[in-house]
Amino acid sequence: MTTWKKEEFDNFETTDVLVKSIELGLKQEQLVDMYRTMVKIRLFEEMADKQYALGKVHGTMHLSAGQEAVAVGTGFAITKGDYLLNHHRGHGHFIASGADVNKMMAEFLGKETGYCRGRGGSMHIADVTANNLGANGIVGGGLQLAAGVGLAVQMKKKEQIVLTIFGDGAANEGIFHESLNMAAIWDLPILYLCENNQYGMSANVARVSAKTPFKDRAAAYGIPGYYIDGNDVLAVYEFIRNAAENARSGKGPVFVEAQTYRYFGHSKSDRNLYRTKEEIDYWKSVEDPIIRFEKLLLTANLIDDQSISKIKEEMSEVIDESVIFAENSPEPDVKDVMEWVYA
Amino acid sequence: MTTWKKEEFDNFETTDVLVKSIELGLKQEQLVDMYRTMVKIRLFEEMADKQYALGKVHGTMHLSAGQEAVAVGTGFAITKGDYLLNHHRGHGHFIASGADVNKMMAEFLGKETGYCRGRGGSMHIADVTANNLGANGIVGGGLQLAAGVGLAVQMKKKEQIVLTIFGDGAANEGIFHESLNMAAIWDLPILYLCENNQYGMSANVARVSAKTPFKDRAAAYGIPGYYIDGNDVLAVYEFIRNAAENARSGKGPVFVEAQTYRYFGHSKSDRNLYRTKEEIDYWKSVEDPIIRFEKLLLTANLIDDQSISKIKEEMSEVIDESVIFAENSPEPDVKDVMEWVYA
Amino acid sequence: MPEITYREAIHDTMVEEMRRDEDVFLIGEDIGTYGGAFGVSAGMLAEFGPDRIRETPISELAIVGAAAGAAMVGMKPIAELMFMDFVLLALEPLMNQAAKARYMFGGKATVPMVVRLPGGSGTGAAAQHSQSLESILMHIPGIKVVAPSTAYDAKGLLLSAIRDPNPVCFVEHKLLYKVKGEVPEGEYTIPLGVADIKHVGSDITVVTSGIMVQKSLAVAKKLRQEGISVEVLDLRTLRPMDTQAIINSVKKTGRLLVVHEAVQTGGWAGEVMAVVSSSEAFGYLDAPMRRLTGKDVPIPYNRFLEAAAVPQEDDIEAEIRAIVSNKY
Amino acid sequence: MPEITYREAIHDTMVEEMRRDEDVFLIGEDIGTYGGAFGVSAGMLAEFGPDRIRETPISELAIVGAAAGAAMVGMKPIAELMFMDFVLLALEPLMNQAAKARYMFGGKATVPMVVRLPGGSGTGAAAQHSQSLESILMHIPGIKVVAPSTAYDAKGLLLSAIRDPNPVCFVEHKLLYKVKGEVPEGEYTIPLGVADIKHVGSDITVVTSGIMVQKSLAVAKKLRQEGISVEVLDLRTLRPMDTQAIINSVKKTGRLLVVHEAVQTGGWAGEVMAVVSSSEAFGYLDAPMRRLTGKDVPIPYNRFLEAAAVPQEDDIEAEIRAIVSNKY
Ligand SMILES: Cc1ncc(C[n+]2csc(CCOP(=O)(O)OP(=O)(O)O)c2C)c(N)n1
Ligand SMILES: Cc1ncc(C[n+]2csc(CCOP(=O)(O)OP(=O)(O)O)c2C)c(N)n1
Ligand SMILES: [Mg+2]
Ligand SMILES: [Mg+2]
Repeated sequence: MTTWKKEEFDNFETTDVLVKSIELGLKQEQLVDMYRTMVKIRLFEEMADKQYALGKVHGTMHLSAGQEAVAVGTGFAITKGDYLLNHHRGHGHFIASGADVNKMMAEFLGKETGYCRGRGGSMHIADVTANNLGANGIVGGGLQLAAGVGLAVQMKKKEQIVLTIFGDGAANEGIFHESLNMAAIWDLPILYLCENNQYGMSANVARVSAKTPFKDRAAAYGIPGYYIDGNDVLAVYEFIRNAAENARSGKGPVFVEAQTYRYFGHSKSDRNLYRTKEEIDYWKSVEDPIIRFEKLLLTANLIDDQSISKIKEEMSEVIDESVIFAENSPEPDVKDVMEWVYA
Repeated sequence: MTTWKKEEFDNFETTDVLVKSIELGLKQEQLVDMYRTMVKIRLFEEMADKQYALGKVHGTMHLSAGQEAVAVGTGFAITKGDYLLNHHRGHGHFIASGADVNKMMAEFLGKETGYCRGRGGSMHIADVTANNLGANGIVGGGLQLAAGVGLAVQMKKKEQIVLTIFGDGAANEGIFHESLNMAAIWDLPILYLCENNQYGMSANVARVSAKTPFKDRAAAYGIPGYYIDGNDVLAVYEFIRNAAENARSGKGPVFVEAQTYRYFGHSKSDRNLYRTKEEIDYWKSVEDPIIRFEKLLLTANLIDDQSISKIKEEMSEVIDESVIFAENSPEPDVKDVMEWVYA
Repeated sequence: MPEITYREAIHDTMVEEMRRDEDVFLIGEDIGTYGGAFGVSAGMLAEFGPDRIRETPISELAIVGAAAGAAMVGMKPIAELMFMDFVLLALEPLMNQAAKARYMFGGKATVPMVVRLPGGSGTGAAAQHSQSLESILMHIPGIKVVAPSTAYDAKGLLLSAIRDPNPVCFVEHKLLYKVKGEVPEGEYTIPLGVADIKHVGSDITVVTSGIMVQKSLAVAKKLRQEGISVEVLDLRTLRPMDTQAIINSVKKTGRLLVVHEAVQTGGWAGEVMAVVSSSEAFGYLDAPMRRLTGKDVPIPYNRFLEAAAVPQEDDIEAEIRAIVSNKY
Repeated sequence: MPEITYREAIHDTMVEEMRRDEDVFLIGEDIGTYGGAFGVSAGMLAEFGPDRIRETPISELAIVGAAAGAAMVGMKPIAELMFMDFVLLALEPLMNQAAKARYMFGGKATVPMVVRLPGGSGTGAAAQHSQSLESILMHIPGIKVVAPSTAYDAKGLLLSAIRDPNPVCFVEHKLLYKVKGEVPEGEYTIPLGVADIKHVGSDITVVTSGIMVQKSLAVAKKLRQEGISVEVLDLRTLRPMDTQAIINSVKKTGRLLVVHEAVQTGGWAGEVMAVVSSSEAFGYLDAPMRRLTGKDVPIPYNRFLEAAAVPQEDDIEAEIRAIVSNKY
């Protein structure tokens, strides 16, 4: 089933982390912080899954475990104040961009203290004041909004860029075409990040997409496009940083497709019938973005086993606390059900 | 304004009509018939314009004068029984595919004897029994239907192909993307003909489309794409015939973009402010598809001035008769207004 | 009679009709191995293969557009939209093409297609995955809208829908999928446009549809013990609406309550009231016509808010009591 | 007061507000040199330049989507859809995004945008270019729907719509563009959600909107001479609907006729009747509530059929006569 070929990656030359980080100007502290954030995301997703299994969550969710390198490489590469338009599988990107896991978990549990006061849930987490314009329940939903946000930034002559994240499946929606064309003709400062986890629900990307990788779809609008190893956090960081710079400098949109893999089912109704256990195991053991990064850091002596344990413990506590926070938070008042329909 | 460059055409080597017609297996009779049909279309459009000016038409219309070579090259290249999904500027294609100008003119005048019993008008002329699935008032409307017609043909294992015609402007609708992707993944027998007359209403194609010609948009789905001189009727014939064969042979969709020019305004509300008189004059004098073809035929001694006059007279009569037919036809009975909503 | 679920009834109907008529095929996202987001097409890929269980890219516009195109040339597609909410991406082909082709072409086209639309709230899927948009679909001449409330009706109505020569929107409520009911084996049809009295009564007519039929029935049964006699009229087909059935029932009971989950403003309760008002039944009314509908809010995520946003049994009961006791 | 056309009123309002507030911009197809399909934005490109008269590709989904995105981050876009019919391509961003963002995000977003929608029949543009789809737009919480009937109202309502912090659908009837009316110079607003009695009467209330206000007024004036006193209530804003104004008028006249051009089934006449029925006005009714609407057909091309498909003055007159003479 897997159609992914390493040789096709634009970043195929895997580099030593020390060399790479010097090139990228990343300090040890930042590298460790990236690692820590990846762990945090993984633990958040596992906890979300657990909460669901415990029957504490009424709604649905889309977990991003396995995709942490895309989230963290991206979150660290963009600038505070940049706009984020996330998709349904958005927990990782929110955490990487600095969201408060307490408010996220509270939202997930439908509590008044959640980012959306329990109105939105996992699929609609947003923090508009922090320029996080929300996850989106509509596949491709962010793509359409992005064009307008990019337009606003351009008209207001701001330095920001607009990061819009979507899956491989979303690349087949008509709005993909309309959005990219608009961004290209107007040179909008948009960074299109296609998080290709190889499936849109049960649909293998190659079965439903006429040509992969998607670079040619960007090229059709004259947009520079890159296809990268999304489980290599430094590669993601590098390409996204360059792409962001490009977009910020007025040169127009950039397209980056990051190849990765999702561990959990698509959502809770998924019985994983469309992929093999071997395939999942391969990704979990050989390609896991956390293990890969951990190995690099260990080899380069930028981290040791002890600090790894400590990070995991600390993050585990943070996530546990988020659950406690969420559980102790009040439910929204049913009397308020009609609030906030109109401004 | 004009972005069109002859060197970009896939058929740039203009060939002698004799050589070309031998290559293509076209007999003199057929060549003259192509010429005759082009004249017929031109006269139909001019008459439609006149009827409008006389106040005899209540609705709107989109005239294709100047684009006759695309219609005729295409209409002669496809096979009877192939499906046609036309766009709003569809008179020429209908005539070239053999439609009865009486029924067309009657429809245009809203009469019961029209193709749609006066319910559709210029924008919705259709002849479903002849596999002509209609013009379409929605830009890109044919593109979505085409995917399904192609699917039906494929599932029923028929030999037909599906010709869907749309403008340069339509290529920016999301459905363009969805339709081409679907056709490509399923190898549907669809011939996508983009009739690029350089404007979508007042929008110059280059201003609203990120990259032209559109070949790369086809390539993004692995679909073979061609950009041709749409005012060269033999080039259109050749490319469409090859493309049709390709689609018919199960090799999947083909994309052809034919460059041409529209003489009249977009519709009746158009004051032509977005293009220069010089530009229009250039096309009418230097690039006119009828004059160009006429010259070639004259040079090759396949036609003479006398027969040209005769053809023009004959066609003029045919068109005049269509008006008489339409005028003498009854209006639909107002009592029938609720008929045919449901089958 | 065997008891099967609403989901199974829909599944079985598609299977049986696809066996009988090779022009029928299913088109949509994840309808193959996955069996559809709600498992309705589970197993069908194995029997019918990928040609007739046509799994698409995530391209709702093209899914419905392609269904319309295929239908125009003789196929009988069933398009499954994963959630009813996504029909908002596909209304152009549905309303501008499929619905109008026959009329625009002077009666010379037919578009026999079904669009299956899982709708409704109650699963915590929040604002973009919980809507009841049938009122929107009902507003377009050329389209029929069906919304079964039981497994039995689902089967008979779906078969009629597939065989109908017009575009039919088939609205399935997500919470009904698991509900069981008696369904005879083998083929039967329920004509489109015919309502069904699901509970006979004489004090008040509750005109409703889909999930709200189940809720109304529970209330009717409860109130019967107190001597309040509720007639539950299940429209089954929303367009064309069985206006005569509504009129007859209101003439009998003299009171009308319309219940739907869709948000109030612009919802189809108004259509029912307009029908009654313009009919001879108006003179029989002993009380003002009332409606009990979803609140005018997007569906919230939190389960308590979500429940508060749409009519529950208690609400229906309270409203019926208020009407029959002449509170209005 | 100077007389200007409805078209000019809309044009002038956009121009004046764009001068005053640089966050306002216009986005749509052919709105520049062409001046828009109906000439509403003629000349604006010259004054404001291509940045703020943002001419788009033919991409309705992205136009409305982009407007929503821009609005979320502080701009005040006015999106022009060339024909209202094309909103069917853009309902996803309008209904799933713009309408719901505020609620879904717990009250932490605002989406101040206007979508201008030229609708209605009468120009021979046939089924895909003549629809009146406002009933569909009214059904979505989070959206407001405005439909002015005069140049004066168009100006005051559009200014309110642009300044409103919510997504507003602004419905313009094509046949009204040329209609002149008195419009004061300079700025004034008409609050959204407030109806207007365009003709005072005591025998019957005609609740209507848009082009049908003009037709109803002509009839009201004619019938006045015969002593039939018709109150013409122009809703002006369809959502939120001025229910109090409707109730007050019906209490006064005891009779209700709702007139709209949109097709009957699922049209907003039902909403008005539901409002009346659930209100104290119901008890004041001396006759059944009636509606006169577009016929349930796609708009035909032929001019006579087209005219027959929607209410004309004669129809309105006949219906009013029938109601006041207790024919029903
Ligand atoms: C418009 C629309 N169509 C379908 C869905 C149902 N759906 C939700 S996620 C999903 C798969 C998306 O695939 P992809 O874009 O690759 O993202 P991934 O889930 O793999 O992260 C589908 C079909 C939806 N939410 N919105
Ligand atoms: C969905 C949709 N958007 C806009 C329009 C209005 N419109 C009709 S034709 C047209 C221009 C189309 O341009 P193109 O596709 O190049 O065809 P041409 O008119 O040049 O033949 C526009 C904007 C429409 N009919 N449908
Ligand atoms: Mg994916
Ligand atoms: Mg064009």
